[in-house]
Amino acid sequence: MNLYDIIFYLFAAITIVSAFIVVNAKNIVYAAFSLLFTFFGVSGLYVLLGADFIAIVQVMVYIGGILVLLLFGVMLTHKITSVDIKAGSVQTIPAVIIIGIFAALLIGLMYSTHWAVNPAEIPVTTTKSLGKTLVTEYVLIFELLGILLLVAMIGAATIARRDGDK
Amino acid sequence: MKTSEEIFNILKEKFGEKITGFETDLPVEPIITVDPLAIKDVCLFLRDDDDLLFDTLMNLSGVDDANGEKTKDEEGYDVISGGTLSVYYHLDSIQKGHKVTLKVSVNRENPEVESVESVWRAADWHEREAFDMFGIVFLNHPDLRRILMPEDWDGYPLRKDYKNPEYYQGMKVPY
Amino acid sequence: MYEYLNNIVGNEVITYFVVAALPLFLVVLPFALIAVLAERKVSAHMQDRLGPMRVGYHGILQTVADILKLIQKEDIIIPQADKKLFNLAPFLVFIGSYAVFAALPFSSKFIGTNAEVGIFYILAVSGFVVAGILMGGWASDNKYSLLGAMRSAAQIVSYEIPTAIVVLTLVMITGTLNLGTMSEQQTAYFWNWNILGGAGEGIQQILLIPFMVVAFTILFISTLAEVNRTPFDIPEAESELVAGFHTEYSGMKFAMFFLAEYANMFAVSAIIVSLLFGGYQSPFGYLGNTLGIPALIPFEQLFWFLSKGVFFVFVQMWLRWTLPRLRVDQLMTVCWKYLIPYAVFNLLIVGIITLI
Amino acid sequence: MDKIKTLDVKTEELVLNMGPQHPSTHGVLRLVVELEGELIVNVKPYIGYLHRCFEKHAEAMTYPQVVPYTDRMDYLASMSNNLGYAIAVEKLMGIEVPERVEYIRVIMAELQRIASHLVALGTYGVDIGAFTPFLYCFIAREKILTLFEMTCGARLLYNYIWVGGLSHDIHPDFVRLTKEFIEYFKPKIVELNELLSYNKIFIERTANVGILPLETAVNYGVTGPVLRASGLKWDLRKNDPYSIYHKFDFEIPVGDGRMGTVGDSWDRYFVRVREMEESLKIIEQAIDQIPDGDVKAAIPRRIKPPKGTVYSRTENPKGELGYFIISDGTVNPFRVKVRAPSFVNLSVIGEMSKGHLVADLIAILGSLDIVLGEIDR
Repeated sequence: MNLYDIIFYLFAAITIVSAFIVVNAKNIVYAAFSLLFTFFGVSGLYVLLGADFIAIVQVMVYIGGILVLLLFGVMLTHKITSVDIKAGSVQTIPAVIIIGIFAALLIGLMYSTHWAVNPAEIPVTTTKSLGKTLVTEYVLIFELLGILLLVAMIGAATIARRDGDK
Repeated sequence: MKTSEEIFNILKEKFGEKITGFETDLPVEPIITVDPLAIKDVCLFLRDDDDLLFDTLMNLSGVDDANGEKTKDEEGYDVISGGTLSVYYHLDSIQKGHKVTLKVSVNRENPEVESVESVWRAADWHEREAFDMFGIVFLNHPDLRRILMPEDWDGYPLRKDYKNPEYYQGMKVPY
Repeated sequence: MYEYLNNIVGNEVITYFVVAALPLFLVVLPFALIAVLAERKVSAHMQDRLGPMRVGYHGILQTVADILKLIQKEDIIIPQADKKLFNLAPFLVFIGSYAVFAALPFSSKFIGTNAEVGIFYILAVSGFVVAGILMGGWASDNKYSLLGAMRSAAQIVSYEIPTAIVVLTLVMITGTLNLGTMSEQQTAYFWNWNILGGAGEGIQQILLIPFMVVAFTILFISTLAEVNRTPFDIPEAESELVAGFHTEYSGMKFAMFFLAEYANMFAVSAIIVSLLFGGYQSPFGYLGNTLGIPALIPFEQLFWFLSKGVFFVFVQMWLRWTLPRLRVDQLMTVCWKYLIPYAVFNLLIVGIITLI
Repeated sequence: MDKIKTLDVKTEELVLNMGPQHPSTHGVLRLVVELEGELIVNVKPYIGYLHRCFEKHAEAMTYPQVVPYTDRMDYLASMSNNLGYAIAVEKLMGIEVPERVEYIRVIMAELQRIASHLVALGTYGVDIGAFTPFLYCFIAREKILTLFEMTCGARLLYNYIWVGGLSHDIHPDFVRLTKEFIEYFKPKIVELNELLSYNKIFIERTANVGILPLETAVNYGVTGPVLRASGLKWDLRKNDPYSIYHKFDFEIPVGDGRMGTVGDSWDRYFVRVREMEESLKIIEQAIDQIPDGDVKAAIPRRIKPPKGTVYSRTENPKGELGYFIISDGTVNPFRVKVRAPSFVNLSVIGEMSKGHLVADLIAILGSLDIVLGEIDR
């Protein structure tokens, strides 16, 4: 067991435990904050896989952006306007069935795949090649995504606008 | 610029019986006494008339005249029954530069005065204070609550026969 | 540096822990100690007074006394507070600000992690600070705290955008996300600093200067806002929100927030220094080179890095004691209507210049 | 679009309770603020936390004994409170005070006006987030307090201006030190303007914030710098002269809407700055002309005004301070009602702050310059 293993298990534990809390927490704010640790754990795993850029993007977008947005939403409704939002489990049986199928699929996949085992190596940065690929090979998709985001932003601004501001 | 006497004459002409008197024997300022239920109309006229234009209410003060029958209760405190409470209005005209003092007197048991809050908003807090301290009820005041004392306080502290409470909400008042 | 420490300690895991803890004990804690005192003294002298004078000569031990007091203080948790989150929040905030130090190039021989995505990493981990602030504000069960936390989070998230755009501009010029490499490129002598066009040559360097000054202005303003300092200290505007998100905190937990604030101040100054002011490079060449003692150079670099950083911290304090505070909508206006468009425009022009 | 509207979630208003212990309510004022988001829907001030029954006390005291109580109303302008009361009682009794007394009273009142405005401006800076001007203002104020201390031994509550005169004569050095203060203070006003008044952020925060239209101001009975900032040249020192103010040459600064609209917070702030300059002018004129003489009028030992009422008003730093005194011919006043300027000025806050942000509420409240001691009495 070397350092990488320790760190891997640490991050894996963080991810799984916090994900479990996300699903099970009665208090929705707890769920939101646990999501923070899930994201963090996942990004740690990315680092271990040598995907440093993806890891940072994970932290930046999910923790810095999406999670904060989520927290804003939850807090504003939950505390300020004193609306009680509780997360509970409904429809347990269908959920169990679906999860069971999904788990069986994953486990089956795990066993049927032939894993190529490589010795652990110091990861090489991916940023440069990633950037290059984005603006050469996938430039069309990149642009389309940009337009999509722009449209979404304009749409959001229109909806958020008050009637009186027109 | 008009003297109090001229203003009194104008008011007397306009309102007749509602203007109950003119006290000039006092050393500094003459006072026009008005019927408590007509005070709002009088003030409205004073504010809007082109010759008078009393645009601000400088001061409004409640007074316990303590002119009723004084007796002592068993603990030696004064108890006043009958007599009047008064409200003094000091009006000022910024545009014309003249001043006048109005006074209304109401009987102590049922002190009701028409509110002038709708004439000058300045009266709002002054009337609340007079209500708080003397228990003078200002009719048609939009928000007549105690202002300086706690909302659940008993009695009207500035009345001359006010008796210091021994307890406030079950707590001993320490004096 | 790892190899060197690894040789001494002999164990990889312990080495990592030592390396991780070094900035805390070598930089963050002493810096916080000095900065708190400096802030009090700077403010005092700007305001025609003396400041703390009792503890030690001219009060230099005042912060030590303060910290002792804070450690002893009762840890008050109001009964309505959400205890778990309330306790967790200061740590999260502190981790967020402390993690930044891992990627700061203190000297050519002393960088916590010489990660290729250094500057991007710094921008990312500050997300933890936001989450921590929201957590603290929410858990305090206090409207002022919550409002402060909301404002703070909104402010940090908004101002990350101009910061990121300016950083992108510089990444474009230097061609790297690595702060160590970036510093290395701005070799000794100040005319090689990025604020003066970088280590490039000829017309390109001169053309870049005005845009670099704009970039610096935007970066300075937006980082100032990110660390919630006056004139952007709206989240803890004491005249409106008492103390914002840390109103209910006391004792050590308050000290954590406090420490995080000062750590943050230095961190953003260090970012500005690394990006634009030559990082750890000396402005006038190295004494080690002149004297022929190469071993001296890393220490000189550490000195220059720290003094440049401290200079910008001083500027932050100076601003704090001079300027009034903006209002929350004006703050957002500054960010969205001025800084971001200018930053994007700046990015565009710099892009064109680098292509020439 | 219609569909979006039907999806609108009904949001409740947030009720924020500011005070009675809050850093910028300038004392123990409680404001219950109803917010929609951060916009103010309604502000309700709750006062009375500092109620000390001044009016009830006064009824149990003799006329001279009331003076120390007046100190404690507007504790930032005790001299002016003393002056107002002394003038009211003198009016009731028809006493003329010696000219020397009048001069000293005017100098004291104007020094007090500067001191009071310095606190107002300094704390206003703190409200807006600038801490340094506050300390600069307080350094200057300390110098005035030292002058007062030299005169009457107290730094805050003076009990100096008595009915029919003064408690002591001025110190022999007073004239010289006051002149020194004037020379010291003139550049300080310029410094304050450079540091705070013309600061872009400060202007952004205060201009066009909390506009008080003149009509509303008059209707609410607002007085003092707050009224003048709304554009009305109304100063009792000129419009209803008392003491010897008619002898001095000074301007009445009014709000001119230079940075925004007439009657905004910046105007209220700046009217005070300019009033300090005018006060300096008055002191400069008065300080050289103090005649010799006694500092007490020839009044009976037992002050016993005749039966009657008087309403006397003076221009306090905060506005019109009125004393309504009813005498029943005994040594005790029958009724003393104080028309406190801050009491009236505060009542307008709800009107002014509607539709503004919480941060603006602080700016508006600060620009009113209230003192709770006077509001609650």
